[in-house]
Amino acid sequence: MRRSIVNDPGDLVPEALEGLVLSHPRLLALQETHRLVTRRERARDKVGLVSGGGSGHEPLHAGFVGRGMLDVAVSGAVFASPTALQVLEGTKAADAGRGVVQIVKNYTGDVLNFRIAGEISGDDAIETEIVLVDDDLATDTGDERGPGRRGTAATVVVEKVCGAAAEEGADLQQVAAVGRRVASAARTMSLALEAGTHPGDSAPQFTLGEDEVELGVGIHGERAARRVPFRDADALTDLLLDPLLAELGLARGDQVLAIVNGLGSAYPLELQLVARRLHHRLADAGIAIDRSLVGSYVTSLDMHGVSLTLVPLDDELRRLWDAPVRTPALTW
Amino acid sequence: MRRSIVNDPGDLVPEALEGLVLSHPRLLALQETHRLVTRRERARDKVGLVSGGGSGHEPLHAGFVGRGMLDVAVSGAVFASPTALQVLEGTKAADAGRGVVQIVKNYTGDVLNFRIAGEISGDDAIETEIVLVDDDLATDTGDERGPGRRGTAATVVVEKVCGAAAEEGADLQQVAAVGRRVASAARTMSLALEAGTHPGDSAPQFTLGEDEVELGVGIHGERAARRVPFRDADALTDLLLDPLLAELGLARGDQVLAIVNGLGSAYPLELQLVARRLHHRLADAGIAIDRSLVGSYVTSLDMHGVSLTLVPLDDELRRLWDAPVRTPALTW
Amino acid sequence: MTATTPSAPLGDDVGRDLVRGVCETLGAAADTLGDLDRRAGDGDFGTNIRTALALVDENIAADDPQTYRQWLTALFMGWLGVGGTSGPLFGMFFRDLARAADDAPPTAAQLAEALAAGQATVQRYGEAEVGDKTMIDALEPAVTALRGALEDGREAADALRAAEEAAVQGARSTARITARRGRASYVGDASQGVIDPGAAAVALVIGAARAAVAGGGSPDTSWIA
Amino acid sequence: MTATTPSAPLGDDVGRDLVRGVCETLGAAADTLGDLDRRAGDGDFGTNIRTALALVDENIAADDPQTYRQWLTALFMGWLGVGGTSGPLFGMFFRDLARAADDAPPTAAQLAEALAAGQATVQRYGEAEVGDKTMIDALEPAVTALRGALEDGREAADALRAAEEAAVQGARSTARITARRGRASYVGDASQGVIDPGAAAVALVIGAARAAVAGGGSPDTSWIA
Ligand SMILES: Nc1ncnc2c1ncn2[C@@H]1O[C@H](COP(=O)(O)OP(=O)(O)O)[C@@H](O)[C@H]1O
Ligand SMILES: Nc1ncnc2c1ncn2[C@@H]1O[C@H](COP(=O)(O)OP(=O)(O)O)[C@@H](O)[C@H]1O
Ligand SMILES: [Mg+2]
Ligand SMILES: [Mg+2]
Ligand SMILES: [Mg+2]
Ligand SMILES: [Mg+2]
Repeated sequence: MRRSIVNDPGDLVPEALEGLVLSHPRLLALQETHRLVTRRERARDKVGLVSGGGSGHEPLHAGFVGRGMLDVAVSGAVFASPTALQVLEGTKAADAGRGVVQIVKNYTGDVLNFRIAGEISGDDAIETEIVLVDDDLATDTGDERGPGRRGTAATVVVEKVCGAAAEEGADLQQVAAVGRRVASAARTMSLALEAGTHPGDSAPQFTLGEDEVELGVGIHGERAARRVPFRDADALTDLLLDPLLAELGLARGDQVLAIVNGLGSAYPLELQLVARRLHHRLADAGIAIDRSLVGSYVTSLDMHGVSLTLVPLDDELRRLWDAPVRTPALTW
Repeated sequence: MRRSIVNDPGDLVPEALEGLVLSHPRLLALQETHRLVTRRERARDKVGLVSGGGSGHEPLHAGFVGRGMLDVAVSGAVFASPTALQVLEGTKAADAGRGVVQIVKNYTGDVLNFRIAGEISGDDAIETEIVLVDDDLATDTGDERGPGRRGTAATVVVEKVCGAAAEEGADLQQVAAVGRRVASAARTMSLALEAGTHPGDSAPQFTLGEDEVELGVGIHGERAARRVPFRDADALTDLLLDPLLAELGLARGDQVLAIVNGLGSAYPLELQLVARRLHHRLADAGIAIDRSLVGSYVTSLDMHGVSLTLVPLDDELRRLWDAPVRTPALTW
Repeated sequence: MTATTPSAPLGDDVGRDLVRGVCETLGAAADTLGDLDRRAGDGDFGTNIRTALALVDENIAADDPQTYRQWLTALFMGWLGVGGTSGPLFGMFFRDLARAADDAPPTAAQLAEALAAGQATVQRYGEAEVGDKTMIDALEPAVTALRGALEDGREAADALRAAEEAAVQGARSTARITARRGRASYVGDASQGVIDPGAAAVALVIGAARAAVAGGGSPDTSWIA
Repeated sequence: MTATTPSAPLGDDVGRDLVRGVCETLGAAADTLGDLDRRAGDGDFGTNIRTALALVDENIAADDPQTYRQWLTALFMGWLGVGGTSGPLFGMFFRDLARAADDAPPTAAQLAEALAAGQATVQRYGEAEVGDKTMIDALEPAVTALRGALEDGREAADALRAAEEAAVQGARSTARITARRGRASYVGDASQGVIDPGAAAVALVIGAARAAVAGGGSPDTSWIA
């Protein structure tokens, strides 16, 4: 039996956004009608950054609104894309006269609504560029005509580096280009020991046997292609890391940014074990983990699982990653 | 059935500490023998700050080691005090010649071992002061001779303001005094919808009926004195808030620091709902939430629950709270 | 009934009448269309329609539209405020209708080209072809019939009647198709025998356009079930 | 066997012999004592003893103690590295023994005062009284007996033998008590009939001290079960 701390589940998203903004009164403002979370002080004379998608992935996206990262986050219902109108209003709100980069996780509904909003915002003479995040290696079918890889935790990196580039004064094309560079280089693998539960529901989205692990799980409670036997923390980490290393073809001396991301109810001790194994493995391979995040950044309600994201780093990306940021979920 | 991402549960704490320190190479260092997490660059010419206790409460305490907060965190096994010897070594490691403040949550074992370590560190001519944190209103029996209130989430505030005072150059007595001021003023109430599970175990520490909420739960999986009927997020928040307001006797125009703290697997949407209700209620009462934290800071493994901490604020505490801090779990 | 040539602007109130007609017709059919989506989809189409129409009403109340484009803008912006696939696709479809002319009412020829543009937009975004059991199965024959009728020199209302008939025909034909696009594709053969609700909705929209141009005669909905 | 007066320093090797004796005796009894804690406690006392002894061994190997205080320091620091309640309490108790004299071996009188100081320290931290079914039930009578015997002018080994007997007596008496302190207090009347393992351990420690001073004769452990 699962339960949630929730009022009317239908009010969850607007109420939660209100709670977030009330908790960060100096950083954030709320536009209720279209469920936009914006910076309290709108940025001037820089490329605007809007992102968004379904709710249930907190702190993504609204938790990354602030100086050095997003200007606006647009929230749909739990696991459902915001509407084109919401994204349109979010895009307008993000515009400071130098165009808007839309950061979109690769899901049919999100892509549709962001593309439409981008097209329509042209009516208001706002230039837009879409950066599509599609880092989920588990959905890499190689099929050119398929929906492509899903977007997951690499979104945080894309939002961070685009935010820094915009803050530095880069133009629309440059901001989009650096975001696309990250998106095309980043890969993520995820696994879950237990699915998340929709707020108000009493059962998780799927159930696993005592000996089963869902490998390649998505962040909407989609079932994964593979179930594998349960194993210890080191071996679970290897399940994520091996395909990533095979795919990225990293070589001795390379540097990466790594995200050890909890999917909801994984707790810090668990994430620290995964981080430890990751460090040992990459040290053995001569690959430097030059920057890393360990925490729950892109979640799936209270799913018990973890994802591993690797992004090859170069000097430009490292500089943009290190640039100051002040948001509810990421600050330095 | 519950499962954990864990290797040998007996190795959990040292492995997790290693993972934490590897993930923050510029901020932290590990002293393996006594399970101390210290700042990478030891602070000089300031009062030292050591804290610690059982593991399973992450990011407390090691996640708060860094500039502007703790010098050293000492980790016991899950839910078990570190030994006096560990605390002694931690106290020595925290000393920079101006004495050490030991921040201790009020549990028999922790108090015993910190007191002993304080007494023995006198052999090395280290002056120590203990600041006891005992904010858990649910354990306020009024019995002078009892064990007293437990220490919970107010620890974060004590560590933060003591850290800032020490960084400002305050002396041993001053740092201890400001910590004690916070500890004596802060109160916390907690509830759980589901108990945490020991790493490696397959069942939570206690089970609740579908309609039950554990009110006044501790952070070690202790059962609470009261079970109350399950209700919605607003009403759950009121369960925590009403006794806090009654106890603190806040008046219109007062200012508080509030912590909405997840106990492990509560997810951001849930915490944001609690924060929202808290803001509404205090706004109605004319009490300003001048500063707040919303997140999982003092946990009980993967317990599904939330705690609410209120600390009356004055100018000195606000200044110390706002002072810069850079630790894995708190940075501004 | 007003008789107009392809190159004569439609009546001054055609925008208002078209939008009101679409809203009334779809509103009346929402439950039925929702049922179809329940039988061969995920069941939210009825709710999506109601949400869209409520937003359209709000837009009309807030913006007090006067011109054809203003009326159609209230309509398309309402649909863009809706989730699911139908929201953005109908929204973009109506947006193309709104762009049929500048502020004046469009001519019948402009309306036909706008419908064709709308079809292209829906296909650009939705990537559906005729036979995929989507709104395209009603839209494509309607556009073809309208263009053909206008080329044949038939007057606007008459040409739109032909388009309506083709759309209804197309929509009804979807009952024989197993869906390949949209949510209905997930239910496989269970979609057999069920008319695609989006296609039916398109037929009602064309019917409402015909009624607006012809000055009356609500579209028949008895064939939907 | 060496005969010493209360004011004459005990033998040069008393520190080494005492520490070695404590380690051997407690090591041999660890399983039995752990069993007692299992029956009326939380069962970790045996493990705690083994952990402590391993740390004491490490300290001895690392520090190569020479003086009485160095030997006792290796002992008390080892115990302070152990969890549970016994770790810190025995640690602080042995620390007071270590402080019996400066670097030279203590006199019997100093040892008696150190034992009394240790008892006071254990009570200061543990807040237990005689009758609470803790190590105090063995320690208090041992200290009283030792002081009394020394006051009566009995020689050191003899006085310690009296202390040992009193400690064993006290430890055995705990079987009749329902615990009020420590983990055993949680099990209520189930602790009836079970000797308190901490009290038994104290009796063995006093016995080891007697053996060290008397120059031989391992403490009897047959009464523990
Ligand atoms: N890719 C597509 N192209 C064109 N029309 C589509 C497409 N997908 C769905 N539709 C139309 O949308 C209708 C369903 O709308 P709705 O129920 O609101 O969306 P969803 O399928 O997302 O639940 C279908 O009956 C179909 O006509
Ligand atoms: N408050 C106390 N004062 C004195 N001795 C105590 C106290 N609590 C426990 N003890 C002693 O410690 C022994 C148990 O030690 P151990 O099992 O290591 O600790 P714990 O009780 O924490 O599990 C008991 O048999 C008792 O003699
Ligand atoms: Mg549908
Ligand atoms: Mg749908
Ligand atoms: Mg015990
Ligand atoms: Mg114990």
